Amino acid sequence: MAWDRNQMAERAAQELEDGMYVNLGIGIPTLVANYVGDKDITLQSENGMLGMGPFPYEGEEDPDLINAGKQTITELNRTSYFDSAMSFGMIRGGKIAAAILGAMEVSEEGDLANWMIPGKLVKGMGGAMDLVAGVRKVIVVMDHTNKAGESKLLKSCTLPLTGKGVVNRIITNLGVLDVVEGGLRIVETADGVTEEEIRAATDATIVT
Amino acid sequence: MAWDRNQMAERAAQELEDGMYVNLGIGIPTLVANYVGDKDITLQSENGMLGMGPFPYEGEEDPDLINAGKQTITELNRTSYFDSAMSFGMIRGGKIAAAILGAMEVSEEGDLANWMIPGKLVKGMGGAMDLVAGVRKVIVVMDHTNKAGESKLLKSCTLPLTGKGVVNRIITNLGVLDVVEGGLRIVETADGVTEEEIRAATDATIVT
Amino acid sequence: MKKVYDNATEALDGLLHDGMLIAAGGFGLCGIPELLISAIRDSGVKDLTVASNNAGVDDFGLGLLLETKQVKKMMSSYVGENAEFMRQFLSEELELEFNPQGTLAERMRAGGAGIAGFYTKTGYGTQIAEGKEVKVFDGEHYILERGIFADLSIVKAWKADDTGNLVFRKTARNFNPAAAMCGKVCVVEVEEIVPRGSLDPDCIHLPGVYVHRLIEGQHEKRIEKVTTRQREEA
Amino acid sequence: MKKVYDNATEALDGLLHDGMLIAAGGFGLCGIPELLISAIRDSGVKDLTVASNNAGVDDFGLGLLLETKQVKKMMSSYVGENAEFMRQFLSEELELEFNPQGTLAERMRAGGAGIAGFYTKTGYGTQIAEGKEVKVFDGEHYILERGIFADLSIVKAWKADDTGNLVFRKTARNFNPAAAMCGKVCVVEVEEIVPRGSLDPDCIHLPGVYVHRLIEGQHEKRIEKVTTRQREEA
Repeated sequence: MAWDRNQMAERAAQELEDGMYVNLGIGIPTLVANYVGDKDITLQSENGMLGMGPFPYEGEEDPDLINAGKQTITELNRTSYFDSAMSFGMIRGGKIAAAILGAMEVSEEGDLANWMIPGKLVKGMGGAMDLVAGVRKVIVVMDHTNKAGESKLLKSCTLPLTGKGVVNRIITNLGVLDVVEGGLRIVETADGVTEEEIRAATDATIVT
Repeated sequence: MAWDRNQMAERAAQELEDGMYVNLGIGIPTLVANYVGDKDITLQSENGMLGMGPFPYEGEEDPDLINAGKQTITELNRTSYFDSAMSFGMIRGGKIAAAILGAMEVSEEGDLANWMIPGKLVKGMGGAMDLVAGVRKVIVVMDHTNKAGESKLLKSCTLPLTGKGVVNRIITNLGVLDVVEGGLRIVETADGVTEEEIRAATDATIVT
Repeated sequence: MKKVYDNATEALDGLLHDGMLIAAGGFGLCGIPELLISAIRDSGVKDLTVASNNAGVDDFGLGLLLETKQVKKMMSSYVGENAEFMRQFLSEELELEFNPQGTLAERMRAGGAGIAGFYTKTGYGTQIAEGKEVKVFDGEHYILERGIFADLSIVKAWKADDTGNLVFRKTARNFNPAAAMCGKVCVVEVEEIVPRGSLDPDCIHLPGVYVHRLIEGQHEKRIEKVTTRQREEA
Repeated sequence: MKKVYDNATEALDGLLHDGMLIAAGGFGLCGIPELLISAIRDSGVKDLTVASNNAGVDDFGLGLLLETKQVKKMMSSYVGENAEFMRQFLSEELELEFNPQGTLAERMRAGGAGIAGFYTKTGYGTQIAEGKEVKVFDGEHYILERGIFADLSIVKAWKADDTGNLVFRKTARNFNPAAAMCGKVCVVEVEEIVPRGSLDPDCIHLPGVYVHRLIEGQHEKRIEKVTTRQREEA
């Protein structure tokens, strides 16, 4: 029984500690906000906001208040707004404790690819290159394999990189892996998943 | 009859045009503000203010409101405050139209020295190096000669430089000179002062 | 010195020429200079290079200038949500210089602050770093990025006084201050021009020294993705 | 995560060590972290390097740490108005690294923004440029200046909420935001801690992410040069 999207998000939320300022990427990472519980977490939206609140009630959407995924959001009583230069200043300057991001591929050396598939799909890196270069801890949350059943944890990435040697921890539907000297180390397996199943689904070197 | 301090300031004020943002240094340059008349001039104080007003009335001094010379001042209805990084960003970025500064020495190539006399006097450059490197026009206002009667307009400066090739125009008690190809050019003489008197009091090359 | 103009066309008069570099504020459709963009489209100026985080959507924001093929090159971090942008890029009708979002913001600020170049870790070891100088500081690799010096900045703010002091609102601030700083000339559109002295001088986000021309106008302020939550029943 | 401490001594507990680099906000005696400076003096920590625009006056501000010889080196733009500072420098008791004022502010901001170095025209051709890399961009000479990464930032703001969001007042803002950014740890003193939600989120000058510890206290706020004008008679 691998984890589903919500269980992955719940597991990722365990990475967050009281008092942290955190940036959550689009997709599963966004769900992490639902699982922080009592912890005092401040969410950064890299388009210029700290203290991101939940979606607004219908009819209360404000076109001047969106997150980095362009969704309408709300503010909290701790919220501050600032411009993009300051926003990425705090990201590059290491003031943001952690980023939780999705990925297309991660290599055993912590390389991350998540911004384009040459000739097919071009999203752009947005703020991801700055985030992985700047925040103190980079946590990737993604499915362990792609739709074709191929491992997304590779010996080396095949797609253009977002960052080189930047990923610290990977949370997949099968478990949790850390980037360590020589490859990836299995930290935890999802309920009912064995280390052997993770090894079988992983192209990257697993070290013990 | 050479110009006195106030006449030099009055002459310097003629350099200012409607709509300009201007930085005035300490000493005679500060007096320039008294002679702008109807012109719409906004004064910058490089410690973080645009729209510097006059000194406060007695009893209305505010310790949080000083100019770059540490004097108490007031605000106007156009005033804005900002931090030192932004303040010098606008200076280096060429947003300030002109700086009017005092000097110890100016060379015929537009070099400026006004921040220290080795072994004797150390003031520090403060914001002067940034101003002369960044603003669009640098105007020096100073006496033509020092207390020993020696020219302050030199072939080359003897004191540590504030900026190299940065001065555009020099207003002294004897007249107005521009830094041009090959030396200084006399633009104007003070009332009753002859070009010959200026030449005699000037060590720098005078070109015609 | 009158900074206030009647409308976008007048405010841009004499400033547009083919092949120019324009820096635009805004993020997605939030805080974009929509009136100035429309006036630029109507002017017919072409071969533009536009530095902007993204290009709006197909039929709003900078997407309007892509639709009319007035843009030769974009300097952006993000293409997503604009099908025409991606199509023109993939078919090589449009040049695209990818900039990481923070690098783009910092490059604009740098240009406006007289910083010709700076060293950042962002993008080291990626294709963004190709052809750029790499330097090691304290054992870490940094790449050299250049300041952007634009011919024109187009900016959207919330309020201004007639000296051009600007206030932005919530996340509509985004790239606007940095874009404003890096232009030789900066034209700003606001929702309201207020009397001098009615803005708190401690809360002016961008001082008037950065602003050359100014218009007030009606803004559509379209929302790209409306997301809401259910109201709990009492 | 409690950021609010009872007093300056407690707020600095565990953060001070001999030989450390401290970045201090303030300009002259305006906006200086006077409570933290006194607590640092009382701690007896020594061989400090202090990055600060100037050093206050002989008996107030950073002048207090010069008086006790706790400072080994200053990184400053201005010595004037502090006779003891000039005396210690000229007698070589004190190391002094002159930084143009704007370069100092930008170096602090750069350190806080993950920028290892930047190219500025300021100081080219002067003794400030000695030993620094020179690069030509678009025909102009620029020198390479490095970001400052301090062990500790000491900062004075006007108001804060308990999450550390800061508001400054008038020209007391000066170097405080940049100094706050460049420290591994940033300790702030304010005149008033206000409830969450009472600061306008659009007017927060420095977000709480930059602030690690916070105290409220009474400030002397001495004026260096009182200058006034005559009240016109009615």
